[in-house]
Amino acid sequence: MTESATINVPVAQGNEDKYKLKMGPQHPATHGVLRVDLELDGETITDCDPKVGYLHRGFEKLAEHRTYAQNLVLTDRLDYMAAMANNVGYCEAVEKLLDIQVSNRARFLRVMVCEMARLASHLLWLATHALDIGAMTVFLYAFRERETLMEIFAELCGSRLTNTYTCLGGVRQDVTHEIMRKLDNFINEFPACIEEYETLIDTNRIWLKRTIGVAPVSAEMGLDLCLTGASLRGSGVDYDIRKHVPYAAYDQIDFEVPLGETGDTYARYRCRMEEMRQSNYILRQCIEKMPPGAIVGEDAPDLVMPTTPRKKVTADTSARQGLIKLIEDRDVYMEGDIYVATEVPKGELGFYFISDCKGKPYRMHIRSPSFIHIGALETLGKGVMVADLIAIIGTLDVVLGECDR
Amino acid sequence: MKVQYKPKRNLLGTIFQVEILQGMALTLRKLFSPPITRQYPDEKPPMYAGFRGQHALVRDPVTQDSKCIGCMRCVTVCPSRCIRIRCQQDAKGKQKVESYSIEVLRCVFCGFCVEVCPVGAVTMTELFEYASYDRESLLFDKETLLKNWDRFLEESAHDENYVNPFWRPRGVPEASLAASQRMKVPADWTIEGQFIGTSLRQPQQNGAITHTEADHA
Amino acid sequence: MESILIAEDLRNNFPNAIFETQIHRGQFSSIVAPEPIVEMCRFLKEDYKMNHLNCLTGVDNLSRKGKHFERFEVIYQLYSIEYRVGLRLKAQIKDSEDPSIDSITSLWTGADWLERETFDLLGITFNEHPNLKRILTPEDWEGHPLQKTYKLKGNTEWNGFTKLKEKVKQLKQFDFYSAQEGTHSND
Amino acid sequence: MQILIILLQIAALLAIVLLHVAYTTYFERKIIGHMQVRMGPMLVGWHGLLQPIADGIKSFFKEDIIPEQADKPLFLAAPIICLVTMLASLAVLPFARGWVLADINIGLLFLFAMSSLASYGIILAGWASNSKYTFLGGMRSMAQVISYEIPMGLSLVGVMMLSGSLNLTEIVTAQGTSIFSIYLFPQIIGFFVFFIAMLAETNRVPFDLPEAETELVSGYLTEYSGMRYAMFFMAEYIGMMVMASIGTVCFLGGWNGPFEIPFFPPFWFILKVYGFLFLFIWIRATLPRYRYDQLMELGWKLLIPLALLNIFLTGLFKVFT
Repeated sequence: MTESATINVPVAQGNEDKYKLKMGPQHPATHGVLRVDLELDGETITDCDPKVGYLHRGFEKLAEHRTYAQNLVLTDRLDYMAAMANNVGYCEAVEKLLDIQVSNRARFLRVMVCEMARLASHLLWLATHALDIGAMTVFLYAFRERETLMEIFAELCGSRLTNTYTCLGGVRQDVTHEIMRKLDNFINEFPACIEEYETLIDTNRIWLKRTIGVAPVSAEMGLDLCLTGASLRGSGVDYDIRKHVPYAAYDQIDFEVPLGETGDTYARYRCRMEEMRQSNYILRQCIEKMPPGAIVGEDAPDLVMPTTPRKKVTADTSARQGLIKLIEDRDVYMEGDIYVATEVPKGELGFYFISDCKGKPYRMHIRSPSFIHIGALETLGKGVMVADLIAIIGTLDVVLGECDR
Repeated sequence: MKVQYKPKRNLLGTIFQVEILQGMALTLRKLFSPPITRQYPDEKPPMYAGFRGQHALVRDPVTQDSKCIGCMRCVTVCPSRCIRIRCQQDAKGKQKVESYSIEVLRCVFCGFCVEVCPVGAVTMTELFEYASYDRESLLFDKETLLKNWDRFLEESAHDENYVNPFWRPRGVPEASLAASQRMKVPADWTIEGQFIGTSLRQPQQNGAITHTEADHA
Repeated sequence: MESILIAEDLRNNFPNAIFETQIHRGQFSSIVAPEPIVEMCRFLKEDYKMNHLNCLTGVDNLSRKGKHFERFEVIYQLYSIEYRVGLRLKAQIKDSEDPSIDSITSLWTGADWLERETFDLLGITFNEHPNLKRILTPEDWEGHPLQKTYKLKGNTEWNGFTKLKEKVKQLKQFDFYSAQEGTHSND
Repeated sequence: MQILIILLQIAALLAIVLLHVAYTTYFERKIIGHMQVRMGPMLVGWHGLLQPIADGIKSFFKEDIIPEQADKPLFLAAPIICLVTMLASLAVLPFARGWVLADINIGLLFLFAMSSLASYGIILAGWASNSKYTFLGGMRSMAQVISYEIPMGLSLVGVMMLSGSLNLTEIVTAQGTSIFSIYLFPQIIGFFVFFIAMLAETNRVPFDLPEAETELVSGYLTEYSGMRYAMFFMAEYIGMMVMASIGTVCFLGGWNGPFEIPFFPPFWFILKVYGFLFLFIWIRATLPRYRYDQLMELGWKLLIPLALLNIFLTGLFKVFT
């Protein structure tokens, strides 16, 4: 596994020449509060030990004391670059656990926000990855487009970053014509913007030198390290949960999964760039295929209120209270456990739930892609140079909020 | 789908640094394009109805007091448990809200309280500039929350008929709304006027987005 | 290929180690004994190409009732990318001073951190793990937070936080304004 | 009396150069800003025109923090070494005919000496701060200077051979016989090598490894603050100007232009220097950063052979004409 070294710089024998460097937790390139304990021989890393936990907020413990509906707000704070995708992932998991139906319109809306979140996250990844390698103009160009997406989010659900957009059984707000017009403008302009980023870095000889052959991951090695998302697809493994286990409305939408071949930093970069183009194409289909209907499933129980509603329900108060009756009729919180994964921009975000017939999860485990990707850093970071380590952290696309939970 | 790489540069491209010159041409072109910066304190960002900003209690135009009835739904639903309400029953047995406070520093701005409020009493306004140097001033009591509402009406384009999309969610059938939620809202908030995909829509209908061709990536 | 067939084959190969196979919402899970877990995972990985480890985590079954449930449970969610099927193994670990199970880092390098996390939060030891240290909580943290017996409220602070507070106290005594003029005061 | 005049000249030169430095930073921020579709400084003065003054005042009055474990004398001396050597190299630059403080015969050599001396300041800063990041930055700087001094010197050998002099004024005068009265075209390979080496010498993108922000936080500057930080900063920008001036003098015909500008002879010289500075900034806005070993590779495997080839070709040219 340690043959990932790209440069064969002779390493001095013995430990007296080693130089210990603690990179982070406050460092411009560690994307948050990651600390990497390095052992250097000159500029070559001989030992790499990532340390996480600086942002640990105990979400899994918190979730055991809040209802399913309330826990939604925790997922916003996982991967704050793409909170929408986390919301969708969480709701898909809980809906599967509690067997709640989602309306078709809500499913399309979920795909739409998921892909917008993917674009937002990939744009931020591109921005910081390029900045880490020194191309700082790409950073601002990418943020220009991200800002448009953020404003669409703000108009859609009232918040830019911590969206809390979905709810169990659907979504909380419908789109308006204005929002869709803005989104349409955006997706018409976006391919030209990708061209712009690619003009700056895609064939640039310095960029190629910095990315080609850096941290190559073969398909076996990627699976061995449990990588997911574009980091795995860059090695040519066709694993995309949107295709494997279609959730939301992905089964009604046509798209392709970009696969790399060499599995190096450049292949992963190319994969994500292609994914952005595919996301754009999915968004266009969402605009074209958006079905009419309510945004919440018809038989979706109103689980927002954590306490059981008052027993006395008269038939003529309102139709909404018919739904409350449903909770009493049917055992919503069946006992059982479930693992549901969704494809968030960073990789596979899985939720493992155990329900024990109560309104609160007995156990919620979050399988966060960033956590596992940082774990892979230990293997990938050995034998490369300091500057490459920065590129590797960038290419694995990690966010510490999700890693530490 | 295999990812396609761009063709490798040739010898001429290497000598004349073509790809670097292309990049530099792009940056030079951008030098003369208008900047997209929003000079923030002078130019305010656009705000939309339903933005989850500063909290407020709606001042009832009739009684000049809060609409809150003390049903405790917002207290129960709050995931960060930052709302406190104290109620008292007066002589006639009617419930009266004595105090209502929101600890903003604990708030996660999910908007659940606004969503579950049966009378539309609590809301999150479009104001976002209320940073403070101390914690005390960010513990909003009832008076402050009512004042926040006045400030919101003053500083935004809305009048007393403001409808927060969380009070009356967009895209929900009228029939499934409680009576108090049936407010007068723009046409595309209702299920009849909602956005429908362009392929499903009748071509003569107005407000439709026209597509010349789909960009098949 | 279906999960149920794989689960049956697993039962045939490890007849004594499989207690029960459950299905919930279309997902299969086998409740298994902890001892042969590495062999079972290797069997699934090699014979059924379940080469993707979705998830590895632990559960504290203290207040959960079930026929075969022991105090702790380690969940292995495996997925075969080629056949597109998944299977969940739930290894039951008896309550003891030092609950332990064999590590599967020999099969997946990526399980390293997942096992460390499970150890950190639930206190389940993984035998033959190369580097079993705390990962999310500080190294001198007491207790394992995801155990159901973990106290939510306590009277003491974490050692590191106490030290930090002392440091803040010390720094507060330093008068920055008079220090600029060259005098140190310790009021 | 003569000393007084020289002192006045020095003072005038310093004032002009330092003002230029201040406004180079302003233009850098403005140009990069607009290239990145933002605005750059806008608040201090009209369109931020007073920003460099404000920055200068701010850094002058900031607290000068010295790390406890630092080697104090060296830590204090390092920025001064940088700044003084850079300022000293201004003495031999001819801004126009006769507009030069010291018209010495070894002008070019003097410039080399001074610019390589300046890197000692960086190395000492990296070492004396007693911090790991600064140390790595210092080491990188050392390697970079050693590898790029050589192609830089070699690239100018062609110019020396053509002009037959090391005196900068004479180099400019000698260019009158060349195409468009500049050495750019006969020395195009030399210019290419010189340009890249110039970027590397001044630690600019894509060779800004010693202060690579995303890798080494701020490289050798990490522990510096206040006025000492500003001194490094000034040294870097004066270094850019000196390098731009060498390029102007050796390859672009110095103060000679298409026509004479009366009353202000250095017009063309300054215009060319501005052109170089714009190029510096423009490149910074466009390119990513090389890795440390790739930088070495470029220097030793590409630039030095190219420079030697250039000398060889120039020699052939000299022999056959």
